[in-house]
Amino acid sequence: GSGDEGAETPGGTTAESFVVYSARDKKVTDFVVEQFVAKNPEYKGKVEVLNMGAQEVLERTRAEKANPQGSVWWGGTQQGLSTGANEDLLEAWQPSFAGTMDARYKDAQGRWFGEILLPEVIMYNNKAIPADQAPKDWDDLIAPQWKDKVIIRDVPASGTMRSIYSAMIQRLSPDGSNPQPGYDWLKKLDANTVEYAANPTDLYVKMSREQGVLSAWNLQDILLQSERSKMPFGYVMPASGAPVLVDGVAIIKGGNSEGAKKFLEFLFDGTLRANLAKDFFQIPAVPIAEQPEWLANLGLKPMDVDWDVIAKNETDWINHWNAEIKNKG
Amino acid sequence: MTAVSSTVPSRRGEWARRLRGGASAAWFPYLLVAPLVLILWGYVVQPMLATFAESVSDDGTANYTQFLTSSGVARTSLITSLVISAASVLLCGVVGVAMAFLLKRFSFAGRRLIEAFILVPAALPPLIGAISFQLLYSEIGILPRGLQQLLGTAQPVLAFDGIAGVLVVHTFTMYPFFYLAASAALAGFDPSIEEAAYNLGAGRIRVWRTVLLPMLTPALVSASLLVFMTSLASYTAPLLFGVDQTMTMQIYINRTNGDLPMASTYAAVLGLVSIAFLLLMRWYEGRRSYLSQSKGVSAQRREIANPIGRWLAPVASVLAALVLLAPVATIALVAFSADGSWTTEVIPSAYTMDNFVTIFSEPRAFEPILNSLKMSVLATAGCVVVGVLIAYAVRRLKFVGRSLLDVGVMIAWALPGTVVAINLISAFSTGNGFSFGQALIGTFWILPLAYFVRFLPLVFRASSASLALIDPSLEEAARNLGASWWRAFLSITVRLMLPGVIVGALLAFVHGVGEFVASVLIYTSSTTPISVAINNRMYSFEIGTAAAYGMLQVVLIFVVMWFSGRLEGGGRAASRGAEQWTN
Amino acid sequence: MIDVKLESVSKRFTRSGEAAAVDDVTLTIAAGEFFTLLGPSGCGKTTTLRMVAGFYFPTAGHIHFGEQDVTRLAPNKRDTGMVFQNYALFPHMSVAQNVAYGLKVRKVSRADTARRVAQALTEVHLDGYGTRRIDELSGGQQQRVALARALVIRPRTLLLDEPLSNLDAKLREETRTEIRRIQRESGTTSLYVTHDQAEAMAMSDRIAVMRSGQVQQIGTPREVYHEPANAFVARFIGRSNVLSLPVTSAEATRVGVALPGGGRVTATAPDGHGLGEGDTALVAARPEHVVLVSPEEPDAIRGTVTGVEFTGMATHVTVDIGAGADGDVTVAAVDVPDRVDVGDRVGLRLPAERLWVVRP
Amino acid sequence: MIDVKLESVSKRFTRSGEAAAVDDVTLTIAAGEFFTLLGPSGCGKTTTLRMVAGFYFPTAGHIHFGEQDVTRLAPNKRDTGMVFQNYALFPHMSVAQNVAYGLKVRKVSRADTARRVAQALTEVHLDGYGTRRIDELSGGQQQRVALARALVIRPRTLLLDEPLSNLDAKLREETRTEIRRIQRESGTTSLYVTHDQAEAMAMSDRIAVMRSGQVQQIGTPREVYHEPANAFVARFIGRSNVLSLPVTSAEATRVGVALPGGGRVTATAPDGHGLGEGDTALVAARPEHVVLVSPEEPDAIRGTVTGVEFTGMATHVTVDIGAGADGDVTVAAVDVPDRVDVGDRVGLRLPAERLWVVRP
Ligand SMILES: Nc1ncnc2c1ncn2[C@@H]1O[C@H](COP(=O)(O)OP(=O)(O)OP(=O)(O)O)[C@@H](O)[C@H]1O
Ligand SMILES: Nc1ncnc2c1ncn2[C@@H]1O[C@H](COP(=O)(O)OP(=O)(O)OP(=O)(O)O)[C@@H](O)[C@H]1O
Ligand SMILES: [Mg+2]
Ligand SMILES: [Mg+2]
Repeated sequence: GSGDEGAETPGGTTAESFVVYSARDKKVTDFVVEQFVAKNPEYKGKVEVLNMGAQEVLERTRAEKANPQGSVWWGGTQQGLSTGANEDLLEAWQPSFAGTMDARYKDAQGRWFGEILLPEVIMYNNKAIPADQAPKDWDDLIAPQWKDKVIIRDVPASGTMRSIYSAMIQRLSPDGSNPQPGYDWLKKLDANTVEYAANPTDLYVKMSREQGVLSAWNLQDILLQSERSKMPFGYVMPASGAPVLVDGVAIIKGGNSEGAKKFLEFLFDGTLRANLAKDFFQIPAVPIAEQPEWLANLGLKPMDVDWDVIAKNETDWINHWNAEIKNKG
Repeated sequence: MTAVSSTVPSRRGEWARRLRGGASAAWFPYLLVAPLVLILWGYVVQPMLATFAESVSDDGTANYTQFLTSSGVARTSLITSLVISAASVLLCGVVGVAMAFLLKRFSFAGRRLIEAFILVPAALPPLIGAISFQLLYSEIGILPRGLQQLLGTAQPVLAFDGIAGVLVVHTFTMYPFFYLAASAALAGFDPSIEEAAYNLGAGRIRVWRTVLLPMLTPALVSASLLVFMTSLASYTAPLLFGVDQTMTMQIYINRTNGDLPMASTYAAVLGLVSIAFLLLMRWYEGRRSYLSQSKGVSAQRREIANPIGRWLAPVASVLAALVLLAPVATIALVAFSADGSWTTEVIPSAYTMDNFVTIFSEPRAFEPILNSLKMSVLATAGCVVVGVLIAYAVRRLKFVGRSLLDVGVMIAWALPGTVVAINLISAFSTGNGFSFGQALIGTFWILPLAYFVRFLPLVFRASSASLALIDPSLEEAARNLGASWWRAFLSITVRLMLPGVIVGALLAFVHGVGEFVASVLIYTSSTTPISVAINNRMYSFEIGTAAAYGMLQVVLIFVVMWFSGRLEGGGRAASRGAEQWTN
Repeated sequence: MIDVKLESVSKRFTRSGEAAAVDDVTLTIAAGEFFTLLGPSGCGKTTTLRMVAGFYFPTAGHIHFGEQDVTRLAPNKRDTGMVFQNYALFPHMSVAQNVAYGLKVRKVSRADTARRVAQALTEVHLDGYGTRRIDELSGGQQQRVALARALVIRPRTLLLDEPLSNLDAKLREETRTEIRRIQRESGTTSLYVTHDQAEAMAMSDRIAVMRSGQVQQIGTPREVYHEPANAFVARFIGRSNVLSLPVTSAEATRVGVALPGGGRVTATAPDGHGLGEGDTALVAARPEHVVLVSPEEPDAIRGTVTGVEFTGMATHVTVDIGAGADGDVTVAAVDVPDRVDVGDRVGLRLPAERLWVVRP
Repeated sequence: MIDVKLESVSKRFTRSGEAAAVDDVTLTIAAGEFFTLLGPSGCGKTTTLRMVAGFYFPTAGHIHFGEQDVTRLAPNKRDTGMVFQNYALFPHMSVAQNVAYGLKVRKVSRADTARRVAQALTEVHLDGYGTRRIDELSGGQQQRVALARALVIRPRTLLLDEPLSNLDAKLREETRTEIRRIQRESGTTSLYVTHDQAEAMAMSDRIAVMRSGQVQQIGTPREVYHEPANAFVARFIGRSNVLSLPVTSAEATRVGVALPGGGRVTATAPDGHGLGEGDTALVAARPEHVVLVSPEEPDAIRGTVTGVEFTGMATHVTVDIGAGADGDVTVAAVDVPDRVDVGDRVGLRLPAERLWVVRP
């Protein structure tokens, strides 16, 4: 209920400075901004990064619609970005890197672009389970032997988990018309689940302290945790494939789009991407020249997921799971 | 009744006379309240109405009918939330009042220190605080695991989970509402009333039940309101303990689902429930008077002979303090333990200073702390000025719409922080009259403003409770001696309210320093508060450094508590209760 | 010169079904006058005082200070000094700070304040108590602080609500002399409430006797005492024996009545008493005027002693004179024959020149 | 039978440099006795009462109830009913609930409670006020509630701290009769504090006069009034004229003194007064015994009237008798010659049989 006279307010577009709303780790943003400024000295001190959760980026962008404060939305799920796009929060454009990007990873109208790919894999505690005994595929997770060994980051409030669970349903019903087999599968998973974790941190703590030893989680974080924080985590690329989520970037309508465009162009710079892949285990959504070792050996097997079907049904499915399946298996 | 009507003078004469009434005139309350109402309307009520409007935007009241159907999530959530809130009020009441009794009625070595510690649980940083509870009491917690090892059982012992876990967290973090309110009231209590009850043969317990507790009603009502509303709007605890059928969880889930009208519906219902509870409490409190009618000022000296009491009190207080400090100790453990060194062990196996080195070696490490300090102090100052005035207006002045004013203030506390922040953004993303035509979004001022709106109820409630125990004839005496209303208000009424005001200000300050959910939506890089800084660490699972940051926050709050304890100690009338219980 | 004027002032508390606490009271107090409100507990004295001070607004009627209508004037603009019945001392200030408050408000210089506070404390016999906390004082000491606080500002109007009730007789007397001295010296108009009738008699220029919110009589102490307007006033002020006696003769200001013992006396009656032969007159006699005589004395009223009460200065003897009259008669005598005891038969004589016919 | 015994009880507040509030007080009160503490404001009466009630512990000394040492017994186990000087009513309860509190504690049945509460309220003239809130009562009404609350439980010991100070004379008299009746009927031992000396005289079996925490004299009202132990008691109880006069002759219980006017009288003296010729004796005379005579009368003490005070029952005339003596003499007279006015020369006669030599 506001914005009567907002058109005249200059807002944040004065000079060239711009604000980035980022759901990326602060280490990543600091690193990237440093490089960006080094390359574009005129932006020294003009790039402001605010770190927050992906959901909060959406909330904030939405709330500020009348007078946008941010220029770049850096880090968000496909669903989140689509929501933003549909609410007319994002600016459509055609960057130079768009051409090399798989159409699945970007918005058709150019309102958002995938930055990194997040394969969702099976995570296990490698102190508790030897690598050879870890489950090999999704269906292994529902085996009775893992009763009370699984910990799941609670689903409804997590974009990642919603995608994984929806993918599990859609896997068994390609057109999404009959979710029942998927529900049954999730019910069995629920039976094996000892606890739902409140947030990623909670998940890591509970995994490391062995309240449960198995989970489904994204590859990047598993690698980061085990390498950086010395967590006892290992991963298994599921035999039937990993749902690959796209995590993207966008330009916020009404912000400083000039600086924002420059920044995004830089974000897809080849060397930068290589560095990010090496140091932060990011899988870029665009092809890059030099892949670090881990990426080259990854053997990523994407699961064939129809995100359109999921987008149509996700709310219903997850609501059903929340009401009828969770803690009832 | 037959009103005696005198000759009606001319209209002008009548007005002139009315205007001359000054602070005791009928129009005075409106004059005093008008700016407050404007502030509330602009900053609180209008945005809340927007929420309501949104909740009925899509399909009318259909969203609301969901709360009436017995099977739906909506209704279960509502009931779960209500149960949790009611239980939290009870538990916090018991713990808080008991602590107040121990610490304010007995004096023993170290009492001061414990008093300074006692607010720390309320000051636990979000997320890291909640996690510390998990590390303590949940299935992976130190306590259950320790017991498991001790007793050699297969499963962790006494692990809290679900609603029980939520209640534990609520009790720990919210009992200070009761503790502070009750101790301020106990200190200002007319001791002769208690003596009269003993004299009539009532035993200690009976005196508590029939005289002290009822006389503490304003304080307890104030604390109950705050605890009830906080529990209702509590998010992290249900999240961590996996109780997802609560109102706040549903708000979050619906927002994630993109069902904004439904989320607003939940928020509106939350508000309505809180208002209903508020009105109920107002009615309950209003039934009786709590103002001592004693002549003169009673001697504060009371003496106890009971040696058990003398020994029991310190022992019990120290035990309680240990339990209360356990979460802080847990954070300290994490802060000093090496990353990855603590997995299945009961307590960490390796210790290090690295986490502190990490934060201090950062160039702008202290900035978030200073930011939080600055913004909280600003907001608290605003809360004190406005809160005290509203408390006075609502309690002492007679005017139409007193209850509405009360509700208007409290509503900001009843709603989840996210909702408040989003409302503020909508209200101030462009300039309007309340911001002097400035767009506050993206400026420094939006954060203190948000804190002000959110924490005003804390100061208001605490002040109001202490005002209920102050004899209005003291202010009359001052006016009679020639003091203007302002002077009498400041030098007498506010001075006597001070214990309550300090309590409110402390609560506001502490909550300001810890505020996260609203801050994260409106902060800018130059106003990054400490909570966001901690959260950024948590986000990248640098739990050690996050805990180290958390420790800094705890220390900051502890220092403030210590000094405010001093401050209060200076105000003799207020806190001289305890010393005199021992001869 | 009229200084304070109450014009048909009424005050009704919202409690439904209650009579007005103050009911159509009209009073005028001259400048410098010492005016006392007397009346039974709960008759509306405090309420009246509070309206004059400005803490209550009259439900009806007007209050004037001199020419100015102050009915709704703010209390701090009235320049009244009030001693509250419950003291209303500031608990967070020391004794001296309490007393100094009004001076500070008036921006009296620091040195002057100190001097005047010290003097005021001396006046109420509290020298040396300046640094005490209020709760370290006895009840009477607190009352004296309240008094000093009101006196020290030398207000235009003093409002004293039982300011001496918790003091001992000795101190009360000294203090009332002090109050009167200050009041006379500074020509302060004073409105005084007391329960002590001797005090009211001794201090007041005029007295208003109230009952259930209404004024019964206004007059000088002697008028109120010796010429009570009605039986209530007669009974209320001092101890009075009010007897209903048959009228035997009636003149303009004298009424003859028949005594129970058989005698006949002529009592003074107010103008327009309207009594005639055969009516019953209410005749008031003060105990100190009733004389205890031998029951054998002719025309004496005979009765049985039902109570003997030693009050120091006098001894009160209560005598039951039988069903025919209103019951008991009290005799106050400085020197009571030691043999008088409960149960004794005694005779009483009523002195004609001290009998007063009162309205019912 | 001794019911309450205070043995060398002292109470010292921690304030440094202060004298003890109660200093080595020893008293015994018999069962059923009505015992009054009298003394100037701040002399330690309330403190003594509070020690008996158990709210203060004596700094030294012991308190016994019968055989039991209660010095440190909890207040609720003492079965005392106290009327607090400041009332200490429960503001969150109605009038009736206040009065019923002690009965509820004693588990009196509901019906009985209702009956007794109603009766107690009637005794203090508050019928119909049961449902009122405390803050809707006048000061005197509050005091009566406090009184009813203490009386209704019929305690073993009644402690009354100025329970009638805010009541008008009429009501005070009625209420004190009521208190005495209840006290006699139930044989309650009572410890009473009052500032009203007439009240103390009228009600008490025995009186203890205190000063600065110390007991000056204990005795029946007549003893204290007519045979004061020292000048302080003489001056404090009632109005007394204490003159220092030269001794002209001395016997065991009689001392002759020279009057300022030239005459000579013989006054009663206490045993072992130790006075001899040439010493100065303090001689006390009550105003009501001093007779106002013409200044021409031989041997009259001559002086100038400095004050005339009408108190209703009597008129007090203060006469300055010159530098030679202690200053003023007060005469109380029921019928003062109307011509006596300030400045008049008058004569005084002291009646030998009413003079009493007191210790300094
Ligand atoms: N809490 C206290 N701290 C220090 N001194 C005190 C305290 N209470 C009373 N006193 C002092 O002790 C003395 C006795 O007080 P107490 O209340 O017993 O007097 P009292 O005889 O009841 O007087 P009053 O007739 O005025 O009520 C007084 O001088 C008083 O100032
Ligand atoms: N706030 C109130 N609400 C309702 N009734 C009240 C209130 N205050 C006083 N009254 C009633 O008004 C009447 C007059 O009260 P007021 O205090 O003027 O009496 P008072 O003459 O001062 O008596 P006292 O001598 O006992 O102090 C009393 O009957 C009292 O009960
Ligand atoms: Mg009164
Ligand atoms: Mg006292």
